[in-house]
Amino acid sequence: MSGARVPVEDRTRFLERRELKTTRVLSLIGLVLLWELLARIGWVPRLFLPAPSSVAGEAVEMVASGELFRYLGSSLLRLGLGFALGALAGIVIGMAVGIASLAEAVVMPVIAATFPIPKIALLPLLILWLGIGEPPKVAVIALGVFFPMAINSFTGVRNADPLLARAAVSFGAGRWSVIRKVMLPSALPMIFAGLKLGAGTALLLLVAAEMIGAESGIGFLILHAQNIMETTKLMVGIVVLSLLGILSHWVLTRLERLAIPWKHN
Amino acid sequence: MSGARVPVEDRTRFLERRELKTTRVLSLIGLVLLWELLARIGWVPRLFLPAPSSVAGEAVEMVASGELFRYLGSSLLRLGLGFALGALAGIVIGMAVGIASLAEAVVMPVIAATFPIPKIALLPLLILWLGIGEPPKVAVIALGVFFPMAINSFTGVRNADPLLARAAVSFGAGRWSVIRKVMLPSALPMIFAGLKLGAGTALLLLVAAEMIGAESGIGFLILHAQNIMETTKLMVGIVVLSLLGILSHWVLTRLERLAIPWKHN
Amino acid sequence: ERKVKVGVLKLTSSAPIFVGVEKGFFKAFGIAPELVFFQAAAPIATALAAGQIEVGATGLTAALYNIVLQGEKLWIVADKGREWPGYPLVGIVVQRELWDKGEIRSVKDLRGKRIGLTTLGSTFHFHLGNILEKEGLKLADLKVIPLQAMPSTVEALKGKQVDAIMVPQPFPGRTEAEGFGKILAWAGDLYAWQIATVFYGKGFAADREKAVDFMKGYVKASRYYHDAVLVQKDGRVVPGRNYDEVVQITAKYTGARPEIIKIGFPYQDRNGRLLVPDIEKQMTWWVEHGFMKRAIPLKEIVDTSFVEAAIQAVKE
Amino acid sequence: MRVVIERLSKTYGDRSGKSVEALQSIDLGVEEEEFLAIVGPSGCGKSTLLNIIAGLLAPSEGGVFFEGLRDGWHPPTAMVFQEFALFPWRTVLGNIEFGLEERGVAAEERHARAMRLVELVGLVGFEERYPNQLSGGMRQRVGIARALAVEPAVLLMDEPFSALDAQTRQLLQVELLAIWERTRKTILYVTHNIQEAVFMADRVAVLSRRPGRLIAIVPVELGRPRREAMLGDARFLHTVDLIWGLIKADAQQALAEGGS
Amino acid sequence: MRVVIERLSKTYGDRSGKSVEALQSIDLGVEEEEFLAIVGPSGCGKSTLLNIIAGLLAPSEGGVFFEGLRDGWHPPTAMVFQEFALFPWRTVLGNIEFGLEERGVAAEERHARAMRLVELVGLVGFEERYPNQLSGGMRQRVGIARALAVEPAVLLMDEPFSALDAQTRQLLQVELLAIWERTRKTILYVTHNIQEAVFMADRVAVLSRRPGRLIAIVPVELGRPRREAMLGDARFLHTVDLIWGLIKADAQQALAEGGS
Ligand SMILES: Nc1ncnc2c1ncn2[C@@H]1O[C@H](COP(=O)(O)OP(=O)(O)OP(=O)(O)O)[C@@H](O)[C@H]1O
Ligand SMILES: Nc1ncnc2c1ncn2[C@@H]1O[C@H](COP(=O)(O)OP(=O)(O)OP(=O)(O)O)[C@@H](O)[C@H]1O
Ligand SMILES: [Mg+2]
Ligand SMILES: [Mg+2]
Repeated sequence: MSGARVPVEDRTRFLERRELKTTRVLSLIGLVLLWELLARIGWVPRLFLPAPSSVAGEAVEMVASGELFRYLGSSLLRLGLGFALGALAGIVIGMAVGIASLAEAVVMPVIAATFPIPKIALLPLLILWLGIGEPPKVAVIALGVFFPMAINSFTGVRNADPLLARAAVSFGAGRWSVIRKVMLPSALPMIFAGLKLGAGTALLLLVAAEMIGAESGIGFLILHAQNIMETTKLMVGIVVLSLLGILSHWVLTRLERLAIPWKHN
Repeated sequence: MSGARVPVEDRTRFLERRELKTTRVLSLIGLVLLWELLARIGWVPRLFLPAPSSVAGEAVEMVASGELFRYLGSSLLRLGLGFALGALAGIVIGMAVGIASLAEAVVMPVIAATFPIPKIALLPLLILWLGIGEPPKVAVIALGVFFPMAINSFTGVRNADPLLARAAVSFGAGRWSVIRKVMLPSALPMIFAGLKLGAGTALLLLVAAEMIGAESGIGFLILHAQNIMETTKLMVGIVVLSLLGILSHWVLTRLERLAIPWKHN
Repeated sequence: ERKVKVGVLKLTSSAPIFVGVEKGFFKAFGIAPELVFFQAAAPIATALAAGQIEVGATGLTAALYNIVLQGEKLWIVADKGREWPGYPLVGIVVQRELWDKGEIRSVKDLRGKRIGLTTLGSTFHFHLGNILEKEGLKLADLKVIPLQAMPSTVEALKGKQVDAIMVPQPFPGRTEAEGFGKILAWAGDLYAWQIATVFYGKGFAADREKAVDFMKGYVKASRYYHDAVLVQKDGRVVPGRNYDEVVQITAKYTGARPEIIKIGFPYQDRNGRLLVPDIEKQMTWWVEHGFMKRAIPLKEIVDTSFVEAAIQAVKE
Repeated sequence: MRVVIERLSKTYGDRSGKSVEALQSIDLGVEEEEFLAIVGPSGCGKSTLLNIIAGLLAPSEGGVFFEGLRDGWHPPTAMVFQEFALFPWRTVLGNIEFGLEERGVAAEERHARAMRLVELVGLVGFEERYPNQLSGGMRQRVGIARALAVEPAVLLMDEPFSALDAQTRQLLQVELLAIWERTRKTILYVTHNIQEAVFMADRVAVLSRRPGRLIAIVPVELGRPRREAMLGDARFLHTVDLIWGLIKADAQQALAEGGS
Repeated sequence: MRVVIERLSKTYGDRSGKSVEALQSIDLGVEEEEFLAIVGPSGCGKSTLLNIIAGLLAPSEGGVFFEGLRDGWHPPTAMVFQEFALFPWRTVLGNIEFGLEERGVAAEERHARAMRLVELVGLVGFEERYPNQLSGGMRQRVGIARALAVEPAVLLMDEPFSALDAQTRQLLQVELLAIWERTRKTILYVTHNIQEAVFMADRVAVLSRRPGRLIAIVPVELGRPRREAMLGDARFLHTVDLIWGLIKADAQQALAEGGS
């Protein structure tokens, strides 16, 4: 027998997914170190990018004075409510539009037309209709969350395997059953992508939301700090947003795993 | 033979997709009529929501004077470039992160952390690093497009059928081939959802992008009209954004159909 | 010709600069200003600190002082707008209904009310505080609600979300015209102060000759502007010889309609001189109210030598 | 319940204008309580036919009628799909329970019935597995169990045992016949195994190559219940040969000409 | 090229801790140019075994070796997947060309070779169709053509003809044997049809019910080329009976015990 004896190796290893939890943490630590470095070598003036160490100092002060928690409290409420409303509306409308051609023809052009309207141009109308209390703030966030949710849910439903929908119908499933038992689970990965985008967008829009008559909140903190050029405070606000971003991403990734067990075993 | 003679009907008809082109157009006309009505009955003040008729008048004037086309021209360049850069970066990084666990562990936390940073808080750094010409404007748009693209591409790759990836590997496909020939086509529906979101976001961010050093552009028009309280001009700007939104959505839907022929026959 | 990048807002308040460019006053001194337009005041200060522009012309806000406090040098060198008695610029507008009911007829009546303005730490905020103090009130005696943008602020008054607002022209007039607002007072009548100035970046200020030459053009433009649109007789503006020209130049640069521009030009010193003591007072006030950590010695932020040198050099 | 197929044709359209004629003017009556097997070359339209009967596809011409439908529940059919069509997000048990859920069967009874079927198809121990954790044959058995669970008036089976080994297949054939003899439902059974068709069915419908036309309906003259021994019966062999002869020429031509 | 399987075991893990032992200590050498059939009950690990040999799955213990690998191209295997695993975004032709692309075959030759295979599997006229426009059997034939196209040193076939009607199946069996006799590649052929296994193979490996163990390797004492007439040959029938006997008890037990 000529030729060599070659062991067969699993060539799909590169498709495997590992968790690499420490790498994740290291990556964030690296980010902070990079930032500190940038600040230290004086490449960027303190005014534009205060060092993490000084931001941390400011944050400690703001925690000690209770200011930060007060701000966080009022923002979390707005974020939570806005996110929930926007996500729910986005999923419901996105899925409806995905399944019904008529709904699609009526709603999609409206979505495409209203999506690009800048939030700040809407503020006067929101004030007129919703006042300057919590409702317009929640509305700004909900609006922002709505679009990615709707478009992703729509795409998810549209790309559900038609064979499975037909299988469901063959067993007597009506429109509603098909939506709940076929379209929804099929669309779940996209819905979760939408939720991740929505969570980021909600945080992003906190500043716009808290432009209206807010006296506290992380968005207010950022706006105010920027207005008076208190960059260290500004960075405290941004770091809080970032941490909330990481947190929400992590929570959604966990939830996704629970909600889609058939892909994660 | 007792019982009735019942014809079998296609019970999957509700799953069918019709085009309903006229409904689409009617929907938009309805939207404009609703707006006109709202303005006419005085539910919204003229000052903040001028009637479509007067907006149309102003638009005609701006077209006649060439102003609108000049604005459109400078914005389209920024939009196009920003969109292209952001989308490309989003697809490349999103897919890389989707396939390689290490990339995922390093990049995803950074994406989650930077996504919620409001663009206006970034303006100082952008000015410092990129100046006040076109680069920071393009960068603002590219940044906005990047996140939905990256998260959707990531999700698309993650949800590719592992059986097909394994089939490709069995025929000698390496990592790169698998990405191009399996992951990319699998992710296309999500990538297109990302592009639609990205297009909307790009338009949305035009205002933020043209805050600095812009002398023309639709975002500039909106901002400036708001500053000088020319609400009719402001609405012209918003209507242009809306039209661009509809146009881009339509173009992307067409492109999607061309790019995913196997789902549309 | 030496190029100078000048950051300005595309608003009537920048009219003197527009006049200087359009009439060739800068050019006469070998300066070619390159206007860079901004849609908000904050980025002008940032761009100046980042060295992206050399001269800035905008409102005097806490932000500017804080930039200097954080180590980026820039200089306040000339006047670019003041609140001045007889020149309606920023107005305090109350709800028509409250006025009619007699609930608010003077600044004193604002106690316990809700007042909307754009941002905390803005010129309006400072101004409101000072007016209140003059009337024996404190900021804490009423509720200040920041609404960021002018339209939002006006809309909040209309929607009765706030009892009064503090906004610049042309908004006060419009609220009256639409019938939901009543101008309680013009801020300038209650309290004169330095609202906007011209700034020099560190590098530009160091290039003394160029900086003075720029200022020469600016002084000339100021005088031209002042004589055309600011001269008053018996409390009314008497249009100067070049009134229409200045209106037209302003319209050209801002895109605003002439009738709106004519509602009023902001007052500014004929020679571009600063109200230096007021600047010190402002800093003290910001520090007191927590918007600045400490005051900056005047000589580290104000430099009147450019404008003085220019006034000397430019003959009438 | 009778299933009457009248002048049924189906042409698949295509955006690009190419179209495939899958079925051509099929006339066929399936009697009450009949076990009808359908055989025919690959691509002749067997799956298409079952899909139309199940109400999952609109015919181009003609139609299908149910005669003598008694109980109110719609649809009266259940289908074993050629591609299995399991719901990936449901466990084995969840898949089997699907049809029962749609019929509003209470949770407990659902579970009990599903468990009985899990046993029947030999999947005890895999109740909580998802389809992607099963082998091909195991998946197919879940599909069979799902259709049997609803006890439909008409059972449509599209190559239900194709992924099973000979032994399991034989066991399940016997089980299916036993169920059928007990419950006497109408069964339409697509298979590519002529022996199987003859062994199981009352009649065998033979389709031509695409576009599928009905070449013949061959009655099977074997008694019930069928037993393994009958596989050597002369009538059995004769019927198999007859059917084989019918499709042989047709199929050979099909392969030679390709899909043209 | 020889394929040597040594003490190969595979246990599928599961996050929830449940695990399934699919293969248990398999020792098997597949000779150069050998046609080896593998039979065994549903769920016994046949697909698992082929996947490991193809390098698509890591074994839990033991390993697989290629001996006497001559040409440089990796992988030396090509696989016909039980679930077809066609690329939905590629046409029939595109699917068949895939492996050739990966081997860097020039476009023209690729096309020519793919067209020849389209003809071989009887899909002329469907070259530009997407998989979702094909019938089950047509899809399976595309999968076969895709694997044949690369002319691998080792061909792994997982129930390649299961979705084909008897006639098409027979034609393709003959074609496969002809190709094998011409090119003399090593073939591992999983089937659930014992007759087919014996008719096609040099040896038949019989696996036990899950966890799959190698019960026996039965050599087939029939000459080459195989002809239809041999189906009546006493040696043929004897071998079939032998294998049938081997797995019968085992399989029956498997079904009775379910998956426990
Ligand atoms: N969705 C579709 N679009 C276009 N053509 C289709 C579609 N489905 C089936 N066809 C075509 O219709 C014909 C009949 O297909 P069908 O699936 O009914 O065949 P079949 O008899 O079930 O074959 P097999 O035994 O291979 O499963 C085939 O030629 C196929 O190409
Ligand atoms: N991805 C997986 N995760 C968990 N268990 C699996 C997985 N794939 C297969 N199994 C289990 O491994 C065993 C063997 O599966 P395999 O697919 O190899 O069987 P097979 O012999 O090909 O069966 P069939 O003839 O039904 O295709 C089965 O019990 C199956 O449940
Ligand atoms: Mg079929
Ligand atoms: Mg298998």
